[in-house]
Amino acid sequence: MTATTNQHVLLSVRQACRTFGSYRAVHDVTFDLTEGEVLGIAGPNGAGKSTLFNLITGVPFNASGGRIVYAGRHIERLPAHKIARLGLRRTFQADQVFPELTALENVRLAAHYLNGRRNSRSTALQALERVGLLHSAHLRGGDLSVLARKKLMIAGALVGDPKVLMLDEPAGGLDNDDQDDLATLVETLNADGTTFVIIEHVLHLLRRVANRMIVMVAGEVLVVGSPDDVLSDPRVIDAYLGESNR
Amino acid sequence: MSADTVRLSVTNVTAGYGKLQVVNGISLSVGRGEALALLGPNGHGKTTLLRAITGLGPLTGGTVELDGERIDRLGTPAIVERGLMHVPQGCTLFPRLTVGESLNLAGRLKRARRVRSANLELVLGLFPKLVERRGQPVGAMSGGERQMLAIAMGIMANPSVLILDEPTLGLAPKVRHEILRTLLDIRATGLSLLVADGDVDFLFGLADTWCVVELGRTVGRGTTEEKPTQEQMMAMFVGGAHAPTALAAGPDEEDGHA
Amino acid sequence: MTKYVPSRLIRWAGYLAIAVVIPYVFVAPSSRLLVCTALIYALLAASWNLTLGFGGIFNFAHAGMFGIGGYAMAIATLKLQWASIPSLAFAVLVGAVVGGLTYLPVIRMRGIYIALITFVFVQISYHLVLALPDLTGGSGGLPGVPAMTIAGQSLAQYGGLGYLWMLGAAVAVLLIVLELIMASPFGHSLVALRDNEQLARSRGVNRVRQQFIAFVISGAMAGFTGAMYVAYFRVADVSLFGFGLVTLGLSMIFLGGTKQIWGPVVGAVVITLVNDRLTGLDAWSPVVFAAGTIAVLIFAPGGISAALTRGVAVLRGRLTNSGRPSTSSQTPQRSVEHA
Amino acid sequence: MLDGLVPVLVSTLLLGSMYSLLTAGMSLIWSTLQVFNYAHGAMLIIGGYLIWTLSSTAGLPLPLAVLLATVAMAGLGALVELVVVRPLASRPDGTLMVMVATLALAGLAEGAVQLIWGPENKQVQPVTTATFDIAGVAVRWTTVLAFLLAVGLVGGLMLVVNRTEWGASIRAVAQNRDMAMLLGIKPGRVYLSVFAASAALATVGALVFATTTTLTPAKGSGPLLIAFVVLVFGGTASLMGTLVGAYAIGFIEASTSYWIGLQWSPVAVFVLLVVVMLVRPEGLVRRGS
Repeated sequence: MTATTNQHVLLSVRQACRTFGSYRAVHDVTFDLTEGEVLGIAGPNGAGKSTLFNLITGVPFNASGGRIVYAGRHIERLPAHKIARLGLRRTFQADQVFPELTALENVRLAAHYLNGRRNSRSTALQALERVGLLHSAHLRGGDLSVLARKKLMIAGALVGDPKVLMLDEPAGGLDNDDQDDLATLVETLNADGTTFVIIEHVLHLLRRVANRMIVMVAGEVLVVGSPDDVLSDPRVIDAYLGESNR
Repeated sequence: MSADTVRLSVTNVTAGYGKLQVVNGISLSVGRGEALALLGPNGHGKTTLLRAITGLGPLTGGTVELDGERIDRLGTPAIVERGLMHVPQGCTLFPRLTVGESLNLAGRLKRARRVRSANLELVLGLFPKLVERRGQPVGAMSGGERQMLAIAMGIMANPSVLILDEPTLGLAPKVRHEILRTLLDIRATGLSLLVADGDVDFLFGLADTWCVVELGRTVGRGTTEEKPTQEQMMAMFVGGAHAPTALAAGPDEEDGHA
Repeated sequence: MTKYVPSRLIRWAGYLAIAVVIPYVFVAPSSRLLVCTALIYALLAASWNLTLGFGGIFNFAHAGMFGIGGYAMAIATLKLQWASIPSLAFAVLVGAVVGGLTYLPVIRMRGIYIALITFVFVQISYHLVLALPDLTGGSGGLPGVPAMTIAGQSLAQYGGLGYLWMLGAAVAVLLIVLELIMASPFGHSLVALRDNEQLARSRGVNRVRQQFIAFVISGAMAGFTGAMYVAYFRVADVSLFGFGLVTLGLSMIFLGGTKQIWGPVVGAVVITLVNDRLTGLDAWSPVVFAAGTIAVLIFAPGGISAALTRGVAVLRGRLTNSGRPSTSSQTPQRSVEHA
Repeated sequence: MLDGLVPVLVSTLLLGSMYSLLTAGMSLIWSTLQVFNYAHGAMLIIGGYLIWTLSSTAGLPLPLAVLLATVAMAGLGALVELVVVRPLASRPDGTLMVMVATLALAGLAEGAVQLIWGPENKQVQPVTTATFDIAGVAVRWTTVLAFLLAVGLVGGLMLVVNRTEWGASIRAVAQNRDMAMLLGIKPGRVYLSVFAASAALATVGALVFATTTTLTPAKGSGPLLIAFVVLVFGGTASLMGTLVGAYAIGFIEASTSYWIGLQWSPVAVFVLLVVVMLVRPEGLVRRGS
């Protein structure tokens, strides 16, 4: 993890916001993502973390305001499939796969539409191998274990070497061993050059893999810093536990 | 607590969706006028458990008793009619009904009908905001107001046990305080509460006993007098970090359907 | 899906073999009429399933594209005096264009609204046909469509032997084409959009583009089918856009089952045979037919093909005796109350 | 051109009233269950034949015949919900299944009507053939009656849905089923009552329909399509939209038949419908905030 040595900014989010009617789910969020780093995002339920992912990746909606620049390109108005094709990819909460397609078909679909039709099969096999699912290539998505489905979701986002992977609660619903397994995968992919943004409630996982952390509360960024600093910050403990438990 | 004061008793309940077993054998009980806090990280089965108890979600095993009567085979309307009410997480209520209509509707249960006007007076006293909002559609209200209305509707159903799932989600601290005070007032009337929430202050201010759910099992429990340490609490909320100690404390591990 | 390539080739050879054998099995004119009818409906139902079953789009307009294809055939042969093959190609083209046009109002809609809009589309076609009698013959329709001829040979000769050949081959080819589509990334993208649109979009799938293509393809197939129908029965009239045809097609699809490509073909054959038996019952026949359809929907979700695949899976499990524990041991005590 | 205005408006009044009665029940089912009942037109035809039997064959006075038919049809509507809709609605693909099943039901009803009443045309004799005069145009009193029935019944239904506890529980089930069940409302009962009410309204619509045109077993598709068009035009969510949409369609139909030609009126209506769908697809199906 050598994030800070390379200061190239991959993704720059400026005053991003998203409103639903009168409700502001995300309000004026600003941050930079540096090439090679692992940025963790934490915060209590309803803090707007997933909404932030949504508005950056355009699924299912774009930002209502603010600017988002990825690899030198404004993406705040681009449709989701174009953002993904640029190499900014995401996963979703829980373990979402296409249940009726095999693992290989799941990933090959992504390879075909994200990376071009040429060699989509070998690209897909490569992605499956990177997450360690090659042996399950011919199993239906719906028949895989929870961990395998989570890895399959990552493999789908991983085709053709994207620059940024955004993982939404990758450890949710996993037991300790599976969480370790997943953290190792993130570390390996990061060492290979993939930049990560990870929303996670399992803070010890973030402590392990993240170089930097953002804690969001009520749609805004509360604290930014190293995981250890952030997790011992009284404001963060307040946000999670309330004031009297400091 | 002695057996005759137990209102809600949940024994070895399992629940899940399809192949995914989310709740793996949880037991708990709530006594008359007691408040039980349900803690634990997100996605570990709290909401699934609560929905299974009131029949909103599938229950795959175990028993649920209310005042000694099995209710785990009943449908939701019948369960509520027997006095177990549930305010679900992030409930949008009825966006195109007015506040007044919603409250009125909540009081139409047989058990609530005869005390409807008294309860209406009670909730409007507890939440004065709702008085001025009575003619407005629920969809136009703020999150906090909607949460107040949800709790008020729970009270209007005149339950003996009230389940609240994340009642403070997305609310400002001041509003949380108001809701806490109100719930304490209601508790004083003898209502039993089963509450899952992310705000420990709130929960410990409200409850007598707590219970931590992780990976669909209870991994720790105690009374609010013997408050867990901050370290332990962080573990409850964010899961896993301090799991060895927490898991070891699990008193009722039934290896269900792993 | 793509693992057993040899078995796929064997299956395709099987389809073609059945198509080749059919003309020799069914020799009597009445049975040939029945088989040709069944094959035309098989084309209709199997191609409809592309958008309805695999795409998960509540597309009721397929019957309308079928009717328009039929009228295109009749107009091309009767009014324009075109030969069979160019007319058929014209009908396919018209079907494809109409399929694309039909998708336009659907673009911004989801789910049930599509069922309404596409159903209304069929009715617009019905009324347009009545409103343009110079072109369409109005309520009298366009009778006297010439029999299809290929290389100077009329398909109607020898009790419709040529039609039997052509339709059998068409069904076999359609099944193979549909299999190829559904094994391709394009087919997977339709399934992906149906099962999880957000995930699909984040995997680079452009919903509007893919579904538009699906409508164009299914419109072309429907146009072909309608043209064959008109060329076989030698008349195009407004019953092509009737209520009954929509119901009939949907019944075939759901009786056969939407999960398998060949499901609707089975449904079409069964329903054509049943309908034939019911014709002696006069007014009772729609009653029995509709009641049967409703019973199938209620009691046999997934249709014949699901029952068959389940049966085969059970048999296979018995034979290999893999000792897999039954997953249905955890019968829920109480499922979510729905009523 | 203006000289046609009065007959067009009178015609609009009749058509709009008929259409609003046809559509109100459909709209009620749609807003509660989020499905379209493709058998709605067939229900209307059965209702019409029942009225015909009770009045023309059994010799009952027309109002009594309509009343009895309405009650019987409410029962039939409830039966449809219980037997056909309920087993399918809770499935994952329930909406599609219910629609296909009701489509099949329409076919069943058509066959059944033919078996019971035969294929010949039937017409219900109107209560009165008396007319009065507006600007030289003879207007039937039955048109006024149809208008009063439509406004009275659809308006009454609006009042019931918006003001009574039963109406509130219908809206509650439609907006949030889980929460409705938590308030002790049984969705099954609500659906049953909605289907019964829908069939009852269709029967009154059938009275207007069967006195203005003839009944044949296959005539159900016409009213069904009109109901679809009105739903899209007026917005599917509200009965008020249904009422407005019904008279708007009535006007378009009356004016195109008068000024352009009878065979063009359905085309005009449908073409306008497509245009509206292209321009404001969500606008027309949007619920009131």
